[in-house]
Amino acid sequence: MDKTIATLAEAVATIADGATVMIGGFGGSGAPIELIHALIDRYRATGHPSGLTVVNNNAGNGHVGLAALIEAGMVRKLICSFPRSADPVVFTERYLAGNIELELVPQGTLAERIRAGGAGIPAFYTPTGYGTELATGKKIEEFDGRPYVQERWLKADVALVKAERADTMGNLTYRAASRNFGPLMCMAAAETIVQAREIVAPGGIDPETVVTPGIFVQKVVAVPDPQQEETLNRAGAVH
Amino acid sequence: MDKTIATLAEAVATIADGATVMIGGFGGSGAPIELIHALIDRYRATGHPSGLTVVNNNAGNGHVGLAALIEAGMVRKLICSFPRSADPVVFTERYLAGNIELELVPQGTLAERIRAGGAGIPAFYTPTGYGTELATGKKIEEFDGRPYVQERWLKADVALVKAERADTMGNLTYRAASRNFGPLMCMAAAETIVQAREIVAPGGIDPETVVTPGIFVQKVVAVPDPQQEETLNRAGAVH
Amino acid sequence: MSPKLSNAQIAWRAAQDIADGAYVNLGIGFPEMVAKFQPPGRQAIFHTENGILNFGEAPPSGQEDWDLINAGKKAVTLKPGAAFFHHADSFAMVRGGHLDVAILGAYQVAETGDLANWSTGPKGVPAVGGAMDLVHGAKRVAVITDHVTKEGAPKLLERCTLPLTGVGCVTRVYTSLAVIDIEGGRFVLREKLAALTFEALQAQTGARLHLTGPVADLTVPEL
Amino acid sequence: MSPKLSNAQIAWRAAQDIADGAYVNLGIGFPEMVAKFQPPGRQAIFHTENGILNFGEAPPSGQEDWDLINAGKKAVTLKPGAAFFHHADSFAMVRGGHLDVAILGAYQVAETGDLANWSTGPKGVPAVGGAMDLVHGAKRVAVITDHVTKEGAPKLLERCTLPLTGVGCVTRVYTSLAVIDIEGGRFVLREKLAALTFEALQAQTGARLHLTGPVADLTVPEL
Repeated sequence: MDKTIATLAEAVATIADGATVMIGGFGGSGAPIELIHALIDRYRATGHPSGLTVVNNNAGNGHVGLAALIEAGMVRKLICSFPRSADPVVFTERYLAGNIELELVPQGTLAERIRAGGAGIPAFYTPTGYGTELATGKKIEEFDGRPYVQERWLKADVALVKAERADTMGNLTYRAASRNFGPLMCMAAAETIVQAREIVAPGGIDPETVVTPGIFVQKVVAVPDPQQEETLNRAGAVH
Repeated sequence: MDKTIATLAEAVATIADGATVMIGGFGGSGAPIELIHALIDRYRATGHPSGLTVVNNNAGNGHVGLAALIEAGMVRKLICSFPRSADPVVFTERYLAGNIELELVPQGTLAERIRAGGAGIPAFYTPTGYGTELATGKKIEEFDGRPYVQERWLKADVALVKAERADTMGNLTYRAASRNFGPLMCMAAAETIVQAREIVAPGGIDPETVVTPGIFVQKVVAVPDPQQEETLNRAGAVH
Repeated sequence: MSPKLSNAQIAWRAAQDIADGAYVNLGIGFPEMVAKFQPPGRQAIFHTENGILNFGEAPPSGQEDWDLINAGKKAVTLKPGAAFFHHADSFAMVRGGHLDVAILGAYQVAETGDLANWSTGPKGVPAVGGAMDLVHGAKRVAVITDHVTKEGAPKLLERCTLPLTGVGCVTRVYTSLAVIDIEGGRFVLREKLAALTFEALQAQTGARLHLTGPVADLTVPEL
Repeated sequence: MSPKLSNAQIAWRAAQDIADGAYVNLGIGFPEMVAKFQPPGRQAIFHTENGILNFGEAPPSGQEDWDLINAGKKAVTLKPGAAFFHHADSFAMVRGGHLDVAILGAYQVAETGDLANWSTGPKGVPAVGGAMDLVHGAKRVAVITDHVTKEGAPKLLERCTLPLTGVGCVTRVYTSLAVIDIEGGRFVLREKLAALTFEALQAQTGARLHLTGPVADLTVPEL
């Protein structure tokens, strides 16, 4: 029972064309830059995977990470809450040209749909979006005299998540606010691939402080000195 | 912003007749014995609160804690998943005599209903209970060809929860499996009252290891050497 | 030009209504300014959607930790007693009624409490973020805004004409001219600049202003 | 008296089908015994509804920590790599399809996969616990049981007569006489005790046993 994968390339080697891929992070905080770049490198070498549906809070920034994934032409559809950033040109151009599909979801609904996918809850009701165009066509039901919108779970084939520390059984901790969508996406994907700053033996994480239990994680790969999207963009990096 | 309350008596002084009270714990693990006993003591002295609806996984064991609360005649209705224990005589006698109402809820549905109450989700769908007598009268809806049961959120006026460490702002950690329903009940109650083995100043809990953020907690009271239901019952204790 | 409050002064006024110990979410952009004006002796606990309670001011330039940002993706710091949590727990706080106050910007507010603050129409890339969640659940949802648009058109209306963020959600509006409550589908005037007549205020408001008691002077410090 | 497996032997047989690294929930009571018979070289990770992954055996008497118990409220220990979590996360693991195997006891199992294991009828105090959740979500839901009741009545039936725990949820049954899969609404016999004829087994079964291939001998060690 050792979920450690030796290389980033190996970790992302089996993601298939057309897969739905959840990518952790809120802007650059928690963005698994190295896993994304390994996926882009594979696409450049092999032409796969293509036609991805990506779930992320945002739509990338600059020319690294998610933005680079879109720029490489690998993404067919994006499910996100806020496709704007300091430098959103990659997504914006493709979206306005009709070359990428966008499903816009309120942020809390996006988080809850992902959790529902992980928790076996096919649908739930939320006040969010009621009476707005984002609820168009959705089922409405009243509870205690107040109307709510029915939302469906969101699941993925793969999740790419950045953690701080992992043990070889896949138990995870995160760092500061980079936690954000990570624990939810780990739950909602058939295969969760984690890059961690450090991989330790079982027992190396206090059971009280585990944030994501290993049952939600399939692969862990060590990235001891991970890059930060914000820092890369300030340096004008392009992947 | 100091949520510390000096005494157990003061902590439970405002719980009203007819209140819905969530009580943390799974059997004796996490049972807030001292808070429950303080509530019983208040009832014996004042006749209040009475007519409570209690939400707990179980129905008490022996003659301490929840069992003693029921034995004192304070509980009108119990919402739980498993009203059996090593010594369930207190609940059993009252139930069979028709003196206490029981709403039996599958354990995972109970947990999810409480979380939903805390998260502002008025209803959700679960496969649990479909086709069984516990789904009688409940709304059924099909998703992706499979039938699911609609379940409603569960909220409370008060939650009584046992934590390991609290800071004065109400941030909490738990001890081992005594965590169980605690974090959920903290979310779902209008007023959450916590007994903690130790109360520390803000900064005394690493922000990475907070299990229940203080926003979900209204009162904390120190109980440095809490009693364990299991140990009390093995000693034949009666409150 | 008639007198009006600066953004800082609007933020200051809104800050005066935040109680000690309140849990508060400030929308990204202009509302973030409210945090600067907490009255002495009061400490609010600020929540950000991306999973922090009790964050503090921005760190000095060059000392940013880009894992420690707010919903506007600006670097922040922590205060003692902070907590991290994931996005579902964060929006449980929002939707579940645990925040005392959410203070948001607005394109338009209707007398019904409807708010439009996320989209100016079908052109460009739509983006909603947490706006539609934040308008639900907080015990008080307040708006801070200029009383009129840059073009002088009223932002307080009978009905919003821009895409809605939420229906019947706003309870108080702090503008550059007045403080107005929304009660029973009506704008109720609470405070206005002393130099401004009721008629002049009404003329800049797209729905009827109601009075249910005395109107106080809206007084703020120079900032 | 005809030969049959002991409870320990049924548990042993069920344990042979648990892969190395599998996440497993064992129902309280008899199913807990399965943990004792993990084949050498394989390590399953056991889940308990009350919020532990990777717990181990009971501690020596007198060394119990009553905050560290399993769903049956028995004291347990931790293995390296354990994790604690709250009840909603615990049942997210159950309902969300994250467990590889759940092994449960049964009063009755139907050829449709329906299971009855929580109530013997309306008398007494009803109690369900996590049974109704556990039958959903695990990739494989297996039952271990005597083939017949103490009175000799069949427990494998066309339709359950006792209150259901779940509909169409069981995929394999390990009994004191046989190993039977549930496929397409039919009992398919995989293994039976060598000393037992098909006809004798069918006579103790309340629904038709199907064959889709060779039937292996059900062989277990003395335990």
